Amino acid sequence: MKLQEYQTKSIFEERYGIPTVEGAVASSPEEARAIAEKLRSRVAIKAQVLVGGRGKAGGIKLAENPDDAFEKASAILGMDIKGINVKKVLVVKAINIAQEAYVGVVLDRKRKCPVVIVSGEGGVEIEVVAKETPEKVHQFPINPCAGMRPYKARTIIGKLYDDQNKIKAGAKILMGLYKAFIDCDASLAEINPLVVTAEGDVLAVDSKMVLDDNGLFRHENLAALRNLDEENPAENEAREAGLSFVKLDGNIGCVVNGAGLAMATMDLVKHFGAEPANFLDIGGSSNPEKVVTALKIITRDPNVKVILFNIFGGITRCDDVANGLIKALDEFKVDVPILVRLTGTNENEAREILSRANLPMFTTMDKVVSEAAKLAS
Amino acid sequence: MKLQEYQTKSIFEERYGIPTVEGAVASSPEEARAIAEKLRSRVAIKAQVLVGGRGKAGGIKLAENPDDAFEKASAILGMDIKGINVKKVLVVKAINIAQEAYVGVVLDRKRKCPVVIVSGEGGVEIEVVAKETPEKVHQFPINPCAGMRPYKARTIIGKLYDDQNKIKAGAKILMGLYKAFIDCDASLAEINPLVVTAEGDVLAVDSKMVLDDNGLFRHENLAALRNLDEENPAENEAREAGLSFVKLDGNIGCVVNGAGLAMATMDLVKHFGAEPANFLDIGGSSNPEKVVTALKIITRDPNVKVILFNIFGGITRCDDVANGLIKALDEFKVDVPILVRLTGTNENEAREILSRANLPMFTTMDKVVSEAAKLAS
Amino acid sequence: MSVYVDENTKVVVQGITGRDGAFHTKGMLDYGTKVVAGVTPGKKGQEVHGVPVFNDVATAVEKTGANTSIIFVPPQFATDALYEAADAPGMKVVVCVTEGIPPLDMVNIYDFYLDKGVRLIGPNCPGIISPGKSKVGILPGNIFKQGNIGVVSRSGTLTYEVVDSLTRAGLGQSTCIGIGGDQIIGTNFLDALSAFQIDPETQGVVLIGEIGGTDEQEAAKFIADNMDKPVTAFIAGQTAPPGKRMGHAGAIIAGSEGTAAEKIAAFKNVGVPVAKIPSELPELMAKSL
Amino acid sequence: MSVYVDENTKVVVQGITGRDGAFHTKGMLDYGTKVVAGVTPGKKGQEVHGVPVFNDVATAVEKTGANTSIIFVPPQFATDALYEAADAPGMKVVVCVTEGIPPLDMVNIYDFYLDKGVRLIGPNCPGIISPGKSKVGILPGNIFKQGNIGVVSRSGTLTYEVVDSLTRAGLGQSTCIGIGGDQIIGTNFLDALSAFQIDPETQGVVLIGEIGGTDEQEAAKFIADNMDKPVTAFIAGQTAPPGKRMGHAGAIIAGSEGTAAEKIAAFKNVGVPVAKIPSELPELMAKSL
Repeated sequence: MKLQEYQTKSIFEERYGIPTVEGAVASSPEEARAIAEKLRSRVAIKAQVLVGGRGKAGGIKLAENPDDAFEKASAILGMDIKGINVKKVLVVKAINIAQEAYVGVVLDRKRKCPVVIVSGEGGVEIEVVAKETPEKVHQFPINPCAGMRPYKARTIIGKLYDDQNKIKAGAKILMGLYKAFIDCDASLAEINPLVVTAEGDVLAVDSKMVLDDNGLFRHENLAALRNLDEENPAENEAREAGLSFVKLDGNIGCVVNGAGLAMATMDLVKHFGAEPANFLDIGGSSNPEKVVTALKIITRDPNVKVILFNIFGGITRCDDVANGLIKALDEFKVDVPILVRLTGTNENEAREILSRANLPMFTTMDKVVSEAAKLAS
Repeated sequence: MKLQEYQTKSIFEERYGIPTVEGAVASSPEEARAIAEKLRSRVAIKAQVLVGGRGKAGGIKLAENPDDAFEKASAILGMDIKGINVKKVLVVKAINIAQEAYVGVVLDRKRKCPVVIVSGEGGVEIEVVAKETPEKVHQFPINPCAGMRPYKARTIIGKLYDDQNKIKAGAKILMGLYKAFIDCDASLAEINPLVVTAEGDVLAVDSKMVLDDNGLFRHENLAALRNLDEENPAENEAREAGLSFVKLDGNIGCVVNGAGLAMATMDLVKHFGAEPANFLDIGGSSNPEKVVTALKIITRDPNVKVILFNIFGGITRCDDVANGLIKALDEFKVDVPILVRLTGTNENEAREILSRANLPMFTTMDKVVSEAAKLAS
Repeated sequence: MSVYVDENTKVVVQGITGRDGAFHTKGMLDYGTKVVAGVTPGKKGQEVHGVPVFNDVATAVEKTGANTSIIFVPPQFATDALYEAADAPGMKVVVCVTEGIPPLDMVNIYDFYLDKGVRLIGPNCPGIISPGKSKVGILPGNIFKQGNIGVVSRSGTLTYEVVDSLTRAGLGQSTCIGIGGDQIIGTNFLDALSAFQIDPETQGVVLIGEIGGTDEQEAAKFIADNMDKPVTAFIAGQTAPPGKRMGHAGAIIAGSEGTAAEKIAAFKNVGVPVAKIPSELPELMAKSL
Repeated sequence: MSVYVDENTKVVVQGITGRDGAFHTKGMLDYGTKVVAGVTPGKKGQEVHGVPVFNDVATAVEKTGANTSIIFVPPQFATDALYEAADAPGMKVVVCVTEGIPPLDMVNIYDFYLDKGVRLIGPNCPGIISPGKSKVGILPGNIFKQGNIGVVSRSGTLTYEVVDSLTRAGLGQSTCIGIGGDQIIGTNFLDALSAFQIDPETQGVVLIGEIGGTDEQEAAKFIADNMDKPVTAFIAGQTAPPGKRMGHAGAIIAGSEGTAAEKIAAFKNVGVPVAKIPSELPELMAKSL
């Protein structure tokens, strides 16, 4: 789950003592003007959206005075950035940047520990720096039991600065950032850019945190920060029902159990010359209600011409899926053909249940997908 | 540094959620009566002293009502328990004990990790239980990185109780106790007895914590709880000067650098038929002021007939010690003979410095100690 | 022989009294697995499908000689269950089926297991089966057949799909390991491949990967450097749009790394045949043997 | 040969700009120890007795090839310095002189060192010397003489006392190790004894113990089971009153364990002669050789 910049900024500042740029969030031009008045300074107005590249899209503007802040906020609020409507702006003091750097903490699946990434190239996408000038990106795996020790923070920040005061200030920020990463069960905690101002202060100018969904159950206060209005409503609904759903542009609705099989099913759809309308993993331990929700979401997509079920039972029981399918058909009308391939745990019970619905049944993945591709073309 | 029961009780209860017996501390019989009135119950009046065996010494009494609490508190306050004058009593509700157990956390120097000790024999000294019935004492080393996991706490407390609710309650208490041990840099955190009441509640009835002196620098609030009035004033003064001092009953004052050499010096004093007046380690990195304080403390003891210096310089510089000795002799008069053996780092400078004081100088430990023994007899 | 589990495997089921735990205990018993104990705190003395339930793993192991655990407890309690399993004296293998464990917990747990010398499979995995000997997991036993192909996969149901087609093609399996799709897992491709390489019963290996991470690229290098048994592969997610999360935490395309194309190229570069669609795998495998 | 430090030892001094750090750097240089670097954060570019100062240990090691560290920083910063030392690639031995480190920090540090494979001596110890080759510590070099006696001791100054008498009696030393008197220490009697047992230069060992703990009892058992070189011992604190703290955290008598009488009995039981007073040791040792 991604947090908005203003949310991360306040977590970093208030809970982890990371100095950030003074400012506040606004939902209207009037609020933006009021904040600018309070700051008594030139300000930067920054669109609060969860997609990258907002700067290039015109989502960040400088304002000279409160009236200008009103104007610029008016221009940004309501703007569309990569399909997201801007509803909030962050209004912060404009600062004099002397030096920009990157500092982030991620989890490394290979080394199986948190890794700190720093680069003297800040303010740009770190992936681009890593690709074009890998020698400018430094990685430091952190021993999880020892944690972020002061010497380690100083050594890491020493890659960015020579001046001892800046190293001290930067190390303190890194220790806070690492603590935030661990405390919040984050999968990414990032400051980009970490700025040295003309006055010599070290500040987090943009703060970003992505929380791991698996950790949210123990962070109620963080889970409550979810930015629902920026998410696809269907994807929200799916997540709440315990489904993993991604909307795509094709016309074959897919209901599959397991992420790997779901991806392989999409691959097979393309292999047979068609396009999937979605990725949908009903997960393990599926109960009939999940299937009902899945069908509701898929049938709402007007592009969908055919729906295919590809279920290989393991922890998912085929009879649960069959019961869900029957229940859905009882609850609402489905106008497109439904092709079903069910095999594995409780397969026979499922065939029994489905026999009354008179749906076309298939035994192999190749057959159900090729038939669906035929129907959709 | 030992904490008083009432201090530990409030730390356990307020910071670590460990249920204890309701009550408060009193410094006068009036206060004890007021607490008893508030508790509306029979109460136990418990002397607050840092020595063991206060129960046997009459330092714990039951009181039937507030007036009785006044009487009993009057009897206990001012009482002498193993040389300690009782200045405070803890007044708590009297409870109906169904079962008593022991649970403690200590640091194990051999296994190099915290170890939880539990026993179904509570309310008595665990050392005695361990000696007489070792099979009744269970030890569980704790992996410091994993910490006290719930399963571990349940497994440990499962040695005490069969009932699932009691195991749950006890496991929660143990998790709190372990956290207190770690957070406070304790060398011992102990509940004895851990009680199951007649009503089925699990409670800490006596709480004890010993803090490691090396950890105190990062626990200002805990360091402030030191119970100075129960400590030997000379030992306090020594500690504040950075000396390690223990008062003993003999007549040879010893000034030594290093605990091992200090103990060996005492052994040698006895070997030559005399008795040391003290253990005193002036420590490493000694500055002259430490030596001045050391002499002040030793000369205050009227039993002392002779003072011997046994210094083998390493990190301690002999010249520092010599300077301190000269400074002390300048500041105050010492009526007893001072025998000096100095060797090691900056030994020659020290001899130079001491030459003007005309003190008897020795080259070996055997000689200085045997001479001191002779003078003291 | 076979890998990690065999006829000497004695299983304790953590979370045996839950819906999934009880259901798959029956599945394992029906398959012939020696399920000797179950654990649910506070349920000591109960029985589930005839299997005695204990309050804790240490006692279950002590009383029954279990050497392998399978974990079905919900994610909030799974971290604790994982520690408990590895801490029981005599434990050799732990299979964690639970999905949704915070990855930072797994970081510490991974080190704990290394320290204890206990083999962890998963989490978020379907388990492991040595057909005809022992099934420790939720895999549908009927699709497996004893034989000489080792199967290792990041996926669950896609594995069944592949195994089903192998069995239909007459290619039985020595051991099939679902390593799970999470970011931090106990047993990875390299562990499984080196185990298959030294297992006398295994003659060839099918590897099923997916987008995200670089585990497959490392597997390709390992195969080139250390294996003489034939390996064939399939990679799921060839058509996944970049940046879209596809269910597994592992199935994220991070920057330029982790695409199916890269992984397929890595295998082909070292002479490992890669199937275009899952149903091609049996023929590719048969040809390599 | 010799144990842990020798002519190939290259030392970095952590806390070199402090009073003690600077003083003992000179002492080590005067003795002939190869002190190649110092570390104090923020003092890069300075020199102390001609030794260049760096901001961090990793850089100091990288630039100078140091393989051994000695730590003089105050206890509030010593925990960090200990982690930093072991984390520097190429570090082999770390000597921690600092007194007053919280023992719970040492619990985690001990595991960190095990993990990294770095030998820790101390904390709260006088260091180590292989006479004529290298001194890494605060021991007064002039009392030592190269020879064939290994010395291991929990004490500091008492060690000097004993070594001085050994040297006067013509018994030179291969290596002398002050393991420190704290509760949790890196190198204990067993480590040192097994190193002396395999060191060709060492012909006999003097062990200096004290009250508290059971390290001496374990050493006695180890000697009986694993050593054929002669060992003689002295135990300080024979007259210490029970329960009184005698300076070292380790020097506490805990219940019935850890008395000098027990320790002396443990040694005598396995045929290790124990000196009544320190000055007896040289003769006892000479007789055993």
